[in-house]
Amino acid sequence: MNRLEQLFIDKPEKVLNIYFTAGFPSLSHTLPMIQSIQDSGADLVEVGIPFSDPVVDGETIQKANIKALDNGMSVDLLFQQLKDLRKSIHIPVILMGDINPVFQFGIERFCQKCQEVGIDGLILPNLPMAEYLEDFKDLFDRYGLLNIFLITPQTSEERIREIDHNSKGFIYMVSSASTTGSTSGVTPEMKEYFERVNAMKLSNPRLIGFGIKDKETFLQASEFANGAIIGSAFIRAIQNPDTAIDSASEFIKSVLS
Amino acid sequence: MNRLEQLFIDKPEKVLNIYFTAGFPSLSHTLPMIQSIQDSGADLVEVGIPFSDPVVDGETIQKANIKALDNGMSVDLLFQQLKDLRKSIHIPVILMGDINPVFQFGIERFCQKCQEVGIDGLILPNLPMAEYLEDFKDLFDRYGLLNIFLITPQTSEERIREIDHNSKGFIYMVSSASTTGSTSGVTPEMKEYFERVNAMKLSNPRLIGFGIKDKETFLQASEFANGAIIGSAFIRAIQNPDTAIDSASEFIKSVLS
Amino acid sequence: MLQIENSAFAVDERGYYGDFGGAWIPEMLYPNVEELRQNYLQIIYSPEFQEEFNQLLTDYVGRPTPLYYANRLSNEYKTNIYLKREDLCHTGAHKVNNTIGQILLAKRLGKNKIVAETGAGQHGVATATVCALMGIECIVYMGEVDIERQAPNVARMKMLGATVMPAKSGSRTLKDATNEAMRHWINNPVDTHYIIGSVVGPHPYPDMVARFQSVISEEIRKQLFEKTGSENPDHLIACVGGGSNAAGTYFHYLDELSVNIVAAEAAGHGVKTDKSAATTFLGKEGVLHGSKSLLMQTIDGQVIEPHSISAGLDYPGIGPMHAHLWKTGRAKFYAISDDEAMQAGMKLSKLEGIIPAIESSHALAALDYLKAGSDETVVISLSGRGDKDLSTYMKYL
Amino acid sequence: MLQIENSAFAVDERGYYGDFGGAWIPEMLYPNVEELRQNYLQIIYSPEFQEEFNQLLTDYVGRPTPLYYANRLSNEYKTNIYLKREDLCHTGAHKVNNTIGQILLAKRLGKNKIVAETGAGQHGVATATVCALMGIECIVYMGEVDIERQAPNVARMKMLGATVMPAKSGSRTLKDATNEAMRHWINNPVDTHYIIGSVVGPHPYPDMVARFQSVISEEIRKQLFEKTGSENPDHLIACVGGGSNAAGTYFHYLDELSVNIVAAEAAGHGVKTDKSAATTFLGKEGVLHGSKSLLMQTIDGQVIEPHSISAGLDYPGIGPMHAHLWKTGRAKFYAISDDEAMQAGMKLSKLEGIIPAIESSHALAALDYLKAGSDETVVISLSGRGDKDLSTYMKYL
Ligand SMILES: Cc1ncc(COP(=O)(O)O)c(C=O)c1O
Ligand SMILES: Cc1ncc(COP(=O)(O)O)c(C=O)c1O
Repeated sequence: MNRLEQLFIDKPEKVLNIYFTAGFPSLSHTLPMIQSIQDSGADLVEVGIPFSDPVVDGETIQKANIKALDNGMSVDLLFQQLKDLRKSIHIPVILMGDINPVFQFGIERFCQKCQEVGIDGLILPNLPMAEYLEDFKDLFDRYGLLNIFLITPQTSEERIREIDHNSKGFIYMVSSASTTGSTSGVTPEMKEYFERVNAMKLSNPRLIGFGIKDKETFLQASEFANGAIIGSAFIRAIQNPDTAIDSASEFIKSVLS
Repeated sequence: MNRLEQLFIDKPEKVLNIYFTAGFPSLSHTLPMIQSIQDSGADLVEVGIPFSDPVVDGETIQKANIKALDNGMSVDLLFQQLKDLRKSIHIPVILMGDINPVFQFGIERFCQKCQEVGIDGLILPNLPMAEYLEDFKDLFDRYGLLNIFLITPQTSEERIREIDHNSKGFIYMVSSASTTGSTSGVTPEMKEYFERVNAMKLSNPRLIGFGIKDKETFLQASEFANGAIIGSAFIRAIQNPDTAIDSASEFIKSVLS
Repeated sequence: MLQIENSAFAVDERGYYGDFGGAWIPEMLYPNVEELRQNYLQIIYSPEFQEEFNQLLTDYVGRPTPLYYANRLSNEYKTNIYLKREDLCHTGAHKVNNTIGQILLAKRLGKNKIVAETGAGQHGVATATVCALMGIECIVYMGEVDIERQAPNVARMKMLGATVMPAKSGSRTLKDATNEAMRHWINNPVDTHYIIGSVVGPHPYPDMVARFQSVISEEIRKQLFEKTGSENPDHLIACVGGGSNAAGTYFHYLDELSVNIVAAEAAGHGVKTDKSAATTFLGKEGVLHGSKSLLMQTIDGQVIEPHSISAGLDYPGIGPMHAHLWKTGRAKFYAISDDEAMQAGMKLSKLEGIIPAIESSHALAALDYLKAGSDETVVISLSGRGDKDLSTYMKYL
Repeated sequence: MLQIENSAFAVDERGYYGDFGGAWIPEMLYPNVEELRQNYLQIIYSPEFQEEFNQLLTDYVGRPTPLYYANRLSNEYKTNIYLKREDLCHTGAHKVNNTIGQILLAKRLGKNKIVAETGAGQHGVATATVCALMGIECIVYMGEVDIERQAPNVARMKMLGATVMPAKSGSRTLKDATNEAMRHWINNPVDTHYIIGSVVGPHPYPDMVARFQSVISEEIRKQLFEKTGSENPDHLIACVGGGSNAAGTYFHYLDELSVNIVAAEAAGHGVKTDKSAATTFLGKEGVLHGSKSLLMQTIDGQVIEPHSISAGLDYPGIGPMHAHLWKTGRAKFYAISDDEAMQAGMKLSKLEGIIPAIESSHALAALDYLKAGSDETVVISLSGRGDKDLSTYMKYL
């Protein structure tokens, strides 16, 4: 069984998923950062593949993307860095990124590499469901990769059901209509949306992302789903390359304290 | 008989007509300048009424116009300054200027004043012949004012004859197609034009103006007509208010030397 | 181009509109102006000229320009406002209607050089444009002040291959550019045609320019009839600098006495200040640039330097036709201040998505005085677009 | 607006032109894009929409724009050149054909806010214009570099009441403005419509924009027939940034295989330098801004920052329809350098009195490669006027 699926069986609540950008803040940080995230107690790690023109990302992650690219990060290099991932990392790892660098790498080659290094799932926000089902699903299945879909407050009930039907692992609930990095906390509208989705009794676990930034918001979100994802707030905490690993650990511990 | 007509009877050749702007270079120069011009031996003086937007004038005279206006010159003031003109001036005096200040002064009042102070003729370049004949001639005649017409190299033979027919005093031959102040001397084209007009045997005397600037050009022009008019070159010579009267005299003497 | 005859407001045999007009020119210009006078009607109403003129207006200028019902502006003023979209003409103003006509005329008169004056630069651009089109040398005089405040148009003239000559005398605006252009013509009488940009200058210029611009009212009549069932609006508004867009807008309506003809003049800082260009309010009869008309002048007959925020209206006179319309009461004149014009221009931009030339904004501002009824129809000449005026507008934003 | 069906080059059911197109969008945009997809054809071909659209194109935009026989340019190239005068459209470029269509659509979808990206500022102005016309709030994203080099258009947007937001990331040009506009839409999904300015973006944008722009080729067919007796030119040239003026120019000719379809791309300093925007020469298949097309990118799939002297062509991709025309060989692509474009723009100004947008100058420069015969007919899309580009042109004068 895929590590992701196993995770939610073992721990159906308060799952903490940490996002960071590969090659950030320094090129050499990718694997040590995953290690630190695991060691600090997070349940799941989402490694961003940097892209020059990320549309769903807010300013913090955009800047991390640019820094990582300036550092020399690429898909090719990422797989080299993750070669020995599974020697020390046992939590699920998913890759997240724009579809274009994946295209250029070659889809099948990409999947193969993912399997080789031990990736469990993919979040490709601009891979639409229709294209996924038609051209990607078989490949992903063949290489044991779960495709994670997003839903937003504007996603219709019908489409949520469709997404649930086509999902494995978990569903990524975008907390509000926004790019990453907004910091409004859990508003009444979000609550309404979380409860609405809750009431749908989906077959997949759900993690809430966008706007989760600390212990308080993590716990709030966890009330309505199986856990939450922290991205921008984490990136902000690890800006300094000299102290990034310690800062990562501190940050995660403060969320889980 | 009008002084102008008498002049050309008395002196049918090498008539020197000097133009200057009233109130230039200083406001008080008008009458002393006429005196100096007469005393230096010129035969005829043409006093310019300054206008803010003189179209036929080149830069030198434009600037003299502006200086004179800045000095406070006006039609009204001019007539005051010329009140005692005929106490000391016996050569013909003509006024030259744009029609608009004359209009504003009142045409009949203007003619009256001219007669009072002893003006012999008028050059109003933008008073067209048709308007003159219709609305101005009777008045001018009544006040003993001769209207001086211009002809240019482009004036047709037919129109020259018409102008000659309607002229008294003299005809102002503009030497070349130009505003005042051009300094090219007598070119072959001008010669051709002068000779062409000569051959027409007009009933009026002719003075050549525009481009006459010194003894040489004055004598050249005088070969083809009854004399010539010097304007811009004279204005250039009398720029300095402190020495203007002496400079005027010097200039004219050098032309007549 | 439709001809009209026997109008009470047309020019007479002698080149006059009532007391105004004529050809008060020095002898140096007589041959050129006389040649024009003798030939212009015959040439411009020849079928071959008409064909070329109309074809260029259609294919090159983009005529007919629309008559646009301005919905939101109409709501604002509780009346029915149509904008005659001269701003959509090639080069951005009505000026090109005239320059197309004159360049075709100049060709037929055998002229191979063109001189022009310009204020806002629109006439200069329109002249440079038709000269490029015909491969004819072009010199444009423009006041130094205007060169500064209408910089984009200076660049356009240069792109089009014209020589822009700064007029450095007087107020260094339109009046002075006109002086210089006339002097240039005096100095180059044989092969040069002077393309005057408005219904000013010696006869036959005012009449000739008005006829070329009359395509505007010819179109309005047809378009308004299609839209409302009537050829005639209740009110017809145009701004008057020299008055060419106004002449074109009024042309076929002059004898339709039911049409209230409205002219917007530039009051500058106000008619009670010494910074104004509202000729009918401040002017007296006088002669400038070859015609007798109304003229802002001192008691001594010196021309007063006008002021308007709009370079195209910054002129101390108006065309003789307009002086006549004023004197006979056929047209009603309003003096629009700089500020009123700027506000009107910004209002149109925000309500209709059309940025008018500041000149045209004066016409729009007249709406505030007009008090047109909710069942009435108003046609406004939107003489040009405001691209040239952006830096001035920005100061007001 | 004529519909065409069963074209080999039309978009398919899935939103693809051959291999290119689709809707590669994040889930956040799905509801908006899906709503559009389901409704656009039905809305835009409804008689009531068509009436309002056509009326605005006529009375507000000034359509039909002329098809002008450029006599002196034709002599220069020893062929027969017609210019489709989109430069005469209100606001100065073809862009407004699309924004009029989209604003009417947005109203019918109940949206009351508009966001747009802009490069040259023409699309931004055209969007701000229709928003003013309809009284709808408008935000336009524009790269900081473009804000600088197309300053007049920034001023115009402000005059029209739009908010101009600087895009400060990446090359700070069109691509980055598009990123920001998309992010804005993601953040404001409910009452905002995103008016994309070219035939790019997720399906149905490319098809929708092409249909709104197809009025260009619809008019060309009719006008060319009137002038030459044939609907079809031998050559049809347009510049391609995203490709909207090209799409509109080609639309009704795509299946007329006798018509040689020519696209001019911006080569910048040259396709062999790292300062270029010639996508078909330098790009590979990729996904950007919601569709799969050709894209200038590194071996790692990072988008390459393009360069063109023309802000409107300074984009690393092209619309999927054009990628398909390129791949099938239906259109022939030329890469036009900055210098070639500038020379062509100056040539048109001097020969015909028309100052083209630098974008359009790229299309004109293709004449040098075309070698059209003396009995052949060439139609060029003059997509916009050069007023916005004067400061750039002045540097070349
Ligand atoms: C747009 C526009 N409107 C009006 C005018 C004023 O000229 P006229 O009164 O001759 O129409 C100008 C002059 O430059 C102009 O550019
Ligand atoms: C005048 C003009 N032409 C062409 C373009 C390029 O856009 P497209 O390729 O969509 O026609 C632009 C873009 O701003 C433009 O302003």
